[in-house]
Amino acid sequence: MPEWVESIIRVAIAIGFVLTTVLVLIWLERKVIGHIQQRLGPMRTGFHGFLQSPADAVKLLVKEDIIPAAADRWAFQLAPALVFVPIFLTVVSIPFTRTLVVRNLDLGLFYVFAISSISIVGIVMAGWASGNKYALLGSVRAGAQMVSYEIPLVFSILGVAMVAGSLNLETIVDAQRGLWYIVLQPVGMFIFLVASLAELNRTPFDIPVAESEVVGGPYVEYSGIRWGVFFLSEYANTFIISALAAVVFLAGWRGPLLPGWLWFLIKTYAIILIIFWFRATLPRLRIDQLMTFAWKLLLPLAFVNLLITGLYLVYDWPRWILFVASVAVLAVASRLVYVVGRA
Amino acid sequence: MEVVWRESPSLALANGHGLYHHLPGVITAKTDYLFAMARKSSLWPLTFGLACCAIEMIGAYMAEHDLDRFGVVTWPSPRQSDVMIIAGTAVKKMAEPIKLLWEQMPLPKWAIAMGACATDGGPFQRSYSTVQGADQIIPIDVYVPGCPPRPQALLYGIIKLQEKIMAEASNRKAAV
Amino acid sequence: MAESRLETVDMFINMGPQHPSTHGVFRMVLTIDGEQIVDMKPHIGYLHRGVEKLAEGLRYREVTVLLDRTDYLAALNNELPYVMALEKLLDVKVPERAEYIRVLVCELNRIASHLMFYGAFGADAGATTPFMYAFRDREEIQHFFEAVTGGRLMHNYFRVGGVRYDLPEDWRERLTKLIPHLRKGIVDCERLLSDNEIFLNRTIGVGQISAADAIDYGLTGPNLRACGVRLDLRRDQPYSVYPKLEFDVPTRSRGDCYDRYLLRVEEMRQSLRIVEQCLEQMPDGPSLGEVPRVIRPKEGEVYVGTENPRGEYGIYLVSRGGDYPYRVKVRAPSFCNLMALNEMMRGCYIADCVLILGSIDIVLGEVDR
Amino acid sequence: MLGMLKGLMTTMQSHFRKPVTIQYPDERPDLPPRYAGFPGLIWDANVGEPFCTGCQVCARFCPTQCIYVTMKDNPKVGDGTSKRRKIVDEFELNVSCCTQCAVCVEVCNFDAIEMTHTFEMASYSREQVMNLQDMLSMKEKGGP
Repeated sequence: MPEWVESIIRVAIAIGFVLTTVLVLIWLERKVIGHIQQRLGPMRTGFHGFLQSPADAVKLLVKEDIIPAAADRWAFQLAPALVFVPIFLTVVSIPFTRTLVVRNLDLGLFYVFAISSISIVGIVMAGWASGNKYALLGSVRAGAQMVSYEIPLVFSILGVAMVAGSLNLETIVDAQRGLWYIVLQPVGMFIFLVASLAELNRTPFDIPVAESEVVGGPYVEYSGIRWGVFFLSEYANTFIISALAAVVFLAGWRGPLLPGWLWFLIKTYAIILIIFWFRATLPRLRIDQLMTFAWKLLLPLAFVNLLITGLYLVYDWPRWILFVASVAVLAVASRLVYVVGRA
Repeated sequence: MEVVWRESPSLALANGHGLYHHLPGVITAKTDYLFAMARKSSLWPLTFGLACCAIEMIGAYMAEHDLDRFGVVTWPSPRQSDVMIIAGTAVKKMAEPIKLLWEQMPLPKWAIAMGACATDGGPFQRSYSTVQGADQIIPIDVYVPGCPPRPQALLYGIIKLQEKIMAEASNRKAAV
Repeated sequence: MAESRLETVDMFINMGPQHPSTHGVFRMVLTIDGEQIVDMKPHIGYLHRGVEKLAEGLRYREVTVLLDRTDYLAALNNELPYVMALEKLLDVKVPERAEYIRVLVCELNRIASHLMFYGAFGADAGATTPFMYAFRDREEIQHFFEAVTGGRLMHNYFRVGGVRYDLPEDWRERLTKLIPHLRKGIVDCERLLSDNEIFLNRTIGVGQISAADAIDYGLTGPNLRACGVRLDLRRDQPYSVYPKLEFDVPTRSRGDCYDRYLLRVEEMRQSLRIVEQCLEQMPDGPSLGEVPRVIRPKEGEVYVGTENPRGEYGIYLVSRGGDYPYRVKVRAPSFCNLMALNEMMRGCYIADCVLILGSIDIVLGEVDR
Repeated sequence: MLGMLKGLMTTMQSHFRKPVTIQYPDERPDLPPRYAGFPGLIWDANVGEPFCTGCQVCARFCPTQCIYVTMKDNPKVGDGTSKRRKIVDEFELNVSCCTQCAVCVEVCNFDAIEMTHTFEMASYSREQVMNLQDMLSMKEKGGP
């Protein structure tokens, strides 16, 4: 088989997998949040509502597609694609197992962050093109939020790259033989999760799409499948960020007994469930508090983490020192959350 | 009681353009059925309460009745919703916004009038400022009487609406 | 080179009448500078149903049907001042058991109303689960109401000279089951929000109003008590059997969103205390006194104000003889509380304005009537 | 952070509690005897006619005027089987504007009308008028 045919097959499988995952995730979220709220979630479409998300998808497909008169036609139509494509491009370099990967890039980590931050353009475009004030407000919020959180996100992952000595995701997983990086880099993991929640527009950082404030933010004027694409990319993004966290901090497919892909899925879904759990519990921050949190707390914290990791590498400290130092930093930071937040 | 319904004009419109007329009848009938199944299982109402009935409508979304079981979840924007549940009194000042919201919803769309006020004025029938029934403003598919109807009554109304959606699909199938 | 100056223009945002967090059909026209609110103009009247005018065309007995629907979250609390006013006009004596039943259901309704506030406030703050938990407990109260009055939301239960039905036979079992359930529910609610740092950051110091301003604007109820003014008609203008019952009137000092929220949670506890006392002290006897079959009060006018979950709900009733009331004027607490909205909102963020509106807990049915 | 953890623990705990949902079309709600659904007429089984004499008190006192009643001479009076001299001829209830306030039950002098447990009255048309037969069968429709 020529190489290009193989690549196409791999890409098709990866995209198909992500699309199915998204359908499962939407169903899972409704079920999990339902049970947290002591109700049942979808029950009547298929067994325990299993066909709920396919039904939603088909319905959105055959729904009328409205382009408002006040909208900028071109930008309005282009925006969903601009959100959707980068997210699927990132799938390319996520290793599910050592062999189950579309293309193992040497700069895999760099590639993922570089590509996924493009999607913000689509969101801002959607908000601006809609010709709606709520959409505009939402997209301005989204822009501000994504730009600020991109920085701590990248810095948090830099510590891992330093310890592993590579940006290749496969090498990073291999380097976690015996010891997962969640132990060596708890601060990194914490910042990564918090910042990625903000990247994903999820509670408690769902400010751009806040239902009770800006009525769905940038997507307020979208209907039918165009809106469905936004919805889909949001969940695809959730999956990819969780998968990335599983690869970088939880040693991806590594684990005893069970096959690699299963370990990978278990770890990914554990992180996804935590995200759902947060969503069902926490209220939302205000935009200025969000900025304060990013610039005054997360960013310095990421720098401290980098500093400690650097010292550890330069002076060749034993591993436990890195662990203890990181935990100490986290403890101080958790106190600071309160102090800085009130300021 | 005799059951009479009129086909939702919105549905006819939504199916009446594009490829639909060029496909053989067998295929359209099958797809109609599939689409109707999908539509009835994911009726997304607009977050929109007018008066007292809104409380019972909210109650229907909550844990004890859980409309989510039917795939019904609310969306704040009319662009993403399929059903408008008019829960409460539509007064004359509100009539214009209701109409606007209805027109902003994409096809196919349905409307449920919940409560006596939305059905035909109810306790405020003789008032100078209310619209005597929401069907004076927009076409209503299912009327749920009661003042206010208990959440289960609304659930029954939604089941009725699902039946209607399926019946419309099979009516068309019979016509083919 | 001439410096190009960017011109900034204030943006107008129209919030409502259909907006997920305007608690009904309320419309605010916000003038915003970035995310900050420069000015706010409220528009009401989207639920003006002409209750007061309609009441003039109904017999005395039927008016409660309409009053139920003014403040639809606390229907029983609205019936109370009306029947009390009518009793004053007719000089009817109410049996003690009836008074206790009234207080019992009114306090339960207060809890139901505050639970609704709690849920909606949580939803405004962006948390979805409080709403579900609040309604889980509210539903239990409604089951009790169903057994007592026959209605879930609209009761039409109070009558001149007493209440319509006596309590059902199994009310003690139902109530003894309900009280611990509610107690646990309130603890759940508190654990979810009251200490949450995000919630604290969102609400403390937001929408602050001083006690003097609050009095000037005519605020009543929890909104006033949150500013530190200890005014509760149940205690200061005692009516019904409240003097015989023991309860505290909680106050807070800051007068911001958080205080208004905490105060209502505390009030739920106090109401539960009253309910428990009613359960213990419930006397035997008739539940409906001697009432003339045809209600035809003598000429006169009377004002009765009672403590609604939202503040002072007053009925001004004028009779010119005959079967129909000449005038039924409602003093609506939400309407008066809404006056202070502009004062609270100036200078805050859009996200705050949603919270502030939620925290003063308006019911549009009563604002517009 | 502690406050947030408290909240997280609360939601986690309730995740493992039993859902409180009543699955409505499959499970019926447990309605207390006093629950006021829509009104229905009561059948006097001893005589074989409704209790209602068509006296129109309910029609007069109904706040929304959704009741229409007429009376006629009772044919059974002649043969001595019934003591009611007048009996209901037509009874119409406009369901769509009934407010379930139970004023009609309260004012009825013959205890001929009561609030049944029927609440499933959703329909596709606005004019939903119950005639005498419907009113008499309300009770069977929705339970006691």
